[in-house]
Amino acid sequence: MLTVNHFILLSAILFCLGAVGVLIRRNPLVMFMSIELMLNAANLAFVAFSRYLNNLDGQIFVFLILTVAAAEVAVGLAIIVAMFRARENVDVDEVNELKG
Amino acid sequence: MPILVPDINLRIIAPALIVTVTAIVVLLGELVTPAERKRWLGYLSIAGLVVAAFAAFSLWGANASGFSGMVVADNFGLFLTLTIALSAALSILLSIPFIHAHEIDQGEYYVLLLASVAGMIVMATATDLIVIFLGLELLSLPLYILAAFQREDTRSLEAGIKYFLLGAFSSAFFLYGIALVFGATGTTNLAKIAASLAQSAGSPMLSIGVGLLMVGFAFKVALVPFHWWTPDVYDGAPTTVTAFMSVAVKAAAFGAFFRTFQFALPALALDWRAVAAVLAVLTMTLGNVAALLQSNVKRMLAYSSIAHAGYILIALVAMSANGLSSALFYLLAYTVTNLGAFGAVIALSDGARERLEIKDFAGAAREHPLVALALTICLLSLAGFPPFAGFVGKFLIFGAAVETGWAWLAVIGVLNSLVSVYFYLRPVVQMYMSEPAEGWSGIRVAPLVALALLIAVISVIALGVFPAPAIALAAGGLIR
Amino acid sequence: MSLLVFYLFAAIAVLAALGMVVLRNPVHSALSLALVFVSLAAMYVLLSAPFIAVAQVMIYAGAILILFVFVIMLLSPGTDQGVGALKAQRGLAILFGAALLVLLIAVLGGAVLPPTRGTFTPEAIAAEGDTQAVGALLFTNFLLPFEITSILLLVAIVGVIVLAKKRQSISKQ
Amino acid sequence: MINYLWLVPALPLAGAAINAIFSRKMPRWLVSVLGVGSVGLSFLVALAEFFTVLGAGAQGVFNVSIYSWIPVGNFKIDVAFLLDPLSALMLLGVTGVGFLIHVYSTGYMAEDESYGRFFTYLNLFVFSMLILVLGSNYLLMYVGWALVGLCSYLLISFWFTRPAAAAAGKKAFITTRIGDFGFGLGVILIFVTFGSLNFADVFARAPQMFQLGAPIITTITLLLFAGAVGKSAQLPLYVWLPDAMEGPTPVSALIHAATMVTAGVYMVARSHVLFSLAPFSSEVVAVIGAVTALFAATIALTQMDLKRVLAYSTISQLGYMFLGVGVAAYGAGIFHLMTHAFFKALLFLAAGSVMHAMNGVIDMRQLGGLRSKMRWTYITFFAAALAISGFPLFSGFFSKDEILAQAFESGHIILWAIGLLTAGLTAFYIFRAFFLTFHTQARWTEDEGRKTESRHSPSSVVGHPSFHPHESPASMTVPLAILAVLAVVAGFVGMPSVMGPNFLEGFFAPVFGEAAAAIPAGTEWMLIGASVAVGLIGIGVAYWFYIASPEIPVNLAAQFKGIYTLLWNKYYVDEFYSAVFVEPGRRLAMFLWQVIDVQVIDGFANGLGRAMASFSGALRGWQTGYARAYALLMLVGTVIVIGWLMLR
Repeated sequence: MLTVNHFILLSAILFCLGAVGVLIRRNPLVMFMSIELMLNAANLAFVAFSRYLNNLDGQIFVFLILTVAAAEVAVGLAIIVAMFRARENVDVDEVNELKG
Repeated sequence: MPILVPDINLRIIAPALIVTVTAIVVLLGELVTPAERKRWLGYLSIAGLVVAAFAAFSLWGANASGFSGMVVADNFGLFLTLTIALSAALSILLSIPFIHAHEIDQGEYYVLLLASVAGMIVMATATDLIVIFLGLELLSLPLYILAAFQREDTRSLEAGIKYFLLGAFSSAFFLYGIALVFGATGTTNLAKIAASLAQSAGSPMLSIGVGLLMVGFAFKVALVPFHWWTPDVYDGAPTTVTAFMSVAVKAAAFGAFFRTFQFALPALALDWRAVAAVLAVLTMTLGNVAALLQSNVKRMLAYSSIAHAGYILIALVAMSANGLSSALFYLLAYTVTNLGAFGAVIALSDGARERLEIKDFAGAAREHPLVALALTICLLSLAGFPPFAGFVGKFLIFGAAVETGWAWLAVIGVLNSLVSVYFYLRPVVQMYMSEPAEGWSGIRVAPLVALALLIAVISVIALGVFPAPAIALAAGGLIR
Repeated sequence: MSLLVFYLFAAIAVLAALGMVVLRNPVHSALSLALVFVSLAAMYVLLSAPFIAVAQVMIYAGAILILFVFVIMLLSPGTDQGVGALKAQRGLAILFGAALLVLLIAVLGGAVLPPTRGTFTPEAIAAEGDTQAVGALLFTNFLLPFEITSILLLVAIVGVIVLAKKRQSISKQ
Repeated sequence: MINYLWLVPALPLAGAAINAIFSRKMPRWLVSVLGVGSVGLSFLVALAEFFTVLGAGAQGVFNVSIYSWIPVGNFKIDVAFLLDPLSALMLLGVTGVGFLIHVYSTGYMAEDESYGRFFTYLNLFVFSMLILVLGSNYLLMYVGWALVGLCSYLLISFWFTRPAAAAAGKKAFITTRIGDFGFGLGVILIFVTFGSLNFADVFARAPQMFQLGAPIITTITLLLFAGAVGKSAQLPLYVWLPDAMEGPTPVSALIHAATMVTAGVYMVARSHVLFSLAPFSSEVVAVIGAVTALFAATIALTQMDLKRVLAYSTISQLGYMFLGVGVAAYGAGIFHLMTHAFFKALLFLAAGSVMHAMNGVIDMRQLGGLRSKMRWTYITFFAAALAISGFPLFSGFFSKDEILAQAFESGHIILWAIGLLTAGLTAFYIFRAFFLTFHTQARWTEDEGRKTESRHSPSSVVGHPSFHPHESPASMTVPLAILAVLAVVAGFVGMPSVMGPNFLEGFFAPVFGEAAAAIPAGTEWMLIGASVAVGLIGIGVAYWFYIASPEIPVNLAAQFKGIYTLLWNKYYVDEFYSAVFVEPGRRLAMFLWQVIDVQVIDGFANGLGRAMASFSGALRGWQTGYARAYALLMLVGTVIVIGWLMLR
């Protein structure tokens, strides 16, 4: 019997994988992809709750979040490209002029 | 099939709407404005903010809710709206000469700033977690770009990319928290969450959701240990952007923070108040102590803004009507004070060459006595020195904590503000008690900067000496 | 049957996600992510949300990921080499990622949904039509969030232009 | 007249504001007129208010609300002034002595380039002090309390080009903030306990709500006293005051002798209702006061810097005041506060006059024989020295005697004995300073003046390349003369019952209640006799060693250690101590100063600063600049937060 818990556990696993991905990758593009994975995990949770609560709101949220993610990706990639243009390098560990 | 009619009530979102429309008008205006007239776009933006502020005033006491319970126009939200509009207007006054001097005077600067303001107003007046999330994103995205606005400067870009990556990271946590709260209560509407929790006890899933929400808010208002981005981003971003986000983001995010936790989650107060109290202690202490050794004014003010978030969090822990109004007052006081401080820092810069090291301020009092005086007043106010705005704010917050049995938190707050005096006075010592550094001659303070500074300093003094009207306004902040 | 489908796609999703995190080459990561997106779309179908499933494929796999791949191609970054400056980062990241996972599993594994249920049972949605139901809600109760996202998209466009276009004041010099 | 009370603080504030903004564009005379005039007018208004209170007799307590300051819910704090005999007298002292010192400053600071800044700070200080004194609630008092600290800091480091001045300012600020923390906590606790910060409410409720010796009242009073210890430079937080002498001398006189440092005494007296309910706290106040008095007096014996002698003397005299208020002799404490304001301000101003004449030299080893060069300074210093020594019928005689008598009468025999011993030491060290400065042969020459690094305003070094001791201008000597008259006669307002009517006791009745039963005449005379005798012995010993037979200590020193004879030619004062106290005594005094004062207490303050700095450095170490590290730390925080929330 498929229950809501199956889906939430999957979403939890994906969420944590995404979080770890952000932490261990040095390429901002992959870090950002990991963040997208975390958002997707949240989406899965929303849809699962929506289904088992018989409450369509969750699906609407996912639709809205898709849009937000799109906007975020556009902005994020623009910043990453601008940074690449300025320093010909996309290793976030090299970006640490500001500290202390 | 029935005809569905959405619950449209434009009046209650009028302030945000006016700001958005202004942003679009400025965006279109950018196309037809020649390079040497870009400042008019700034004036236009300020005009839009003033109109939005009037709209907010006209809604005072309306206490109306709209868009199927998504937003509300209560005095709490309106007070924050006014604070945000004020901070934006003052920031733009500072920005007009600043972005010209730094050759980044594009109309999009104002568009992004106004869009961010719209997001802040949405966030401060939202009564649904999903709208709060959207407000958060709408305020954040423009700020990511504004932080990186000086594209040619690697520091600005670094600020942008750090802010963006960490901001998106924290947004994911926040969103996951919303999802869990949705699962645990079946709704994202704050009132319905409160109603649901009034009937049944919370579940572990809800606790985790609440924890993640707290992480999201903590990131935005820069609470330890979610504050790491703050010093770096404040340092690297254009100074006017730093000034703007140091105050306005706090106002918006704290608004939603209070609304969510105090209004929707009082049933779980036993749990989150303890966490918040610990975060407040960590935040105040770390912010103040880390600021002690900073040699750069922007970084120092960044750590100071962290510390101030800690003070405001005390008001949330107090979880009372007085706590709420004290937080509002504090946010207003902090807004004018911090903008005054940043305004003075900008006023002391030499065209595109900024003076950001504390030692650069040496002897400023001799060359620019009034700017030095203004900076001194603002720093003293930040330190909670009487009789300025910051003192009254701290008094109100600590008083609210004491009233509700959190005296020990107030004690730590007092201790912290004593420590803070030390670093706030360092620039003052430099300005008044050092021989002037070279290169002061011939620097003139831009009239708009002087105007912003004047407004800020008068407010700082007025809020300190005659705080009663502002306290009365803040006290009307009914949460819905 | 549905349980089998779930486990199949769950396995794909987890493995692909893992692949995205560990594969050195960004392009491989992006392709793994595409696989996660598609398997999630399958999950949405399982959850009686075909509209979201389609949107997921179209927006995430079709638009967002393509953008990622474009940028990867544009920047042609190398693969991640070594642990970099932060020696303990990887170990600690995995440790605390695991801790978070343990916490989440401990709670979510046995989570019970509240008794209050809405009216949108899978049957009701099927009767009305998924897209109609979502659309109707989107333009009534969720009109305001919907409009906010439109502003958000506008802001994103403006932001990207700002970061990409040539500056007038610079060409002036 | 009560309706014009607000003018008293408003006038100096206006002076400060105008000078702050416009002083650079104004001629010097206008700055002076504004600076001095505002305080002068303020003094006149204060005088009128004083007579209003005096005329009202037992009804002389006025609560003047200016406006509602911080109203929150049903709790509100007004900007309100409390005018009663206590504050009226303080008003007179602050504005009166303040005015004289302002006048003096026009001469003393005449050549300083930051003339306008000086008067801005000085006026601001007077304003702050008046708020402290007039405030009718603890919050307003705290405002004044914090502001006077700020002004003190600004004025100590006024000559910031000297590192010592900047360091001293910092030290003063940090040390007093420690005390302020206690005061702040006390205010919070008062608010928690009484639900109000108004003096009237708190003092009305305290006796109803609490028994004698209630722990909460004891805690509150001890916290308040911690603030007083910092502000009034008592053990162990006194270290900042001697260093504060780096500021211009008028500042030393105004802030670090006559007014600000007495704020702690005023606060304890103002809170006497609370202290009366807390016998333990009062005991602590009295003991700390007495011990500080003795301790600081012994240190004063070894000091060579004239201003430092006066600084330790101030600490010692403040100890007397606390001894007074600690044994519930509130009127006596305030009485001594008043007389001390006159004679100590006078001593400082006279010392400043010497510095002015000697081009900044203040080391007594380089002074001497100035009697004939500076007639007015000499005479006025002499009057003040007699006053502080408790010479019969001089002001210090009456006030010190009253404190000692009350201490004795209340059964604190040991504290009385300490006070008596201190009186003898006081007489000795002040006359030692007097003789070394004005009598004995001159130990300065033209050449020495050039070599000496100026301790006066750095700008004046250029102006006076050579040593020409001269009497100071009238703007400086006239205030000296006025203060000298006050230092001589002020004591007669509070004569002991055996000698005449005690006007002050009746005056303070509306505040402190009716005076305790008079001390039996026999005891009274005995006590008077004892203090007079001790004072005269101190003066006599000083005279004997420095004037009558200066060769005695020389011989003694030679006898004890022949090698000292050579050194003696250079520093005969140091050797004199070896002779008189014979090594152990001298060592004790030096030990007190060098080990306890310089190492333990300074070390603690510095150590605290260093600890904070290294803590700060450690925190900065976490701010690595790596976005990924930040993300990791955020994840750690998240795990902790949700783990905690879950496990509860």
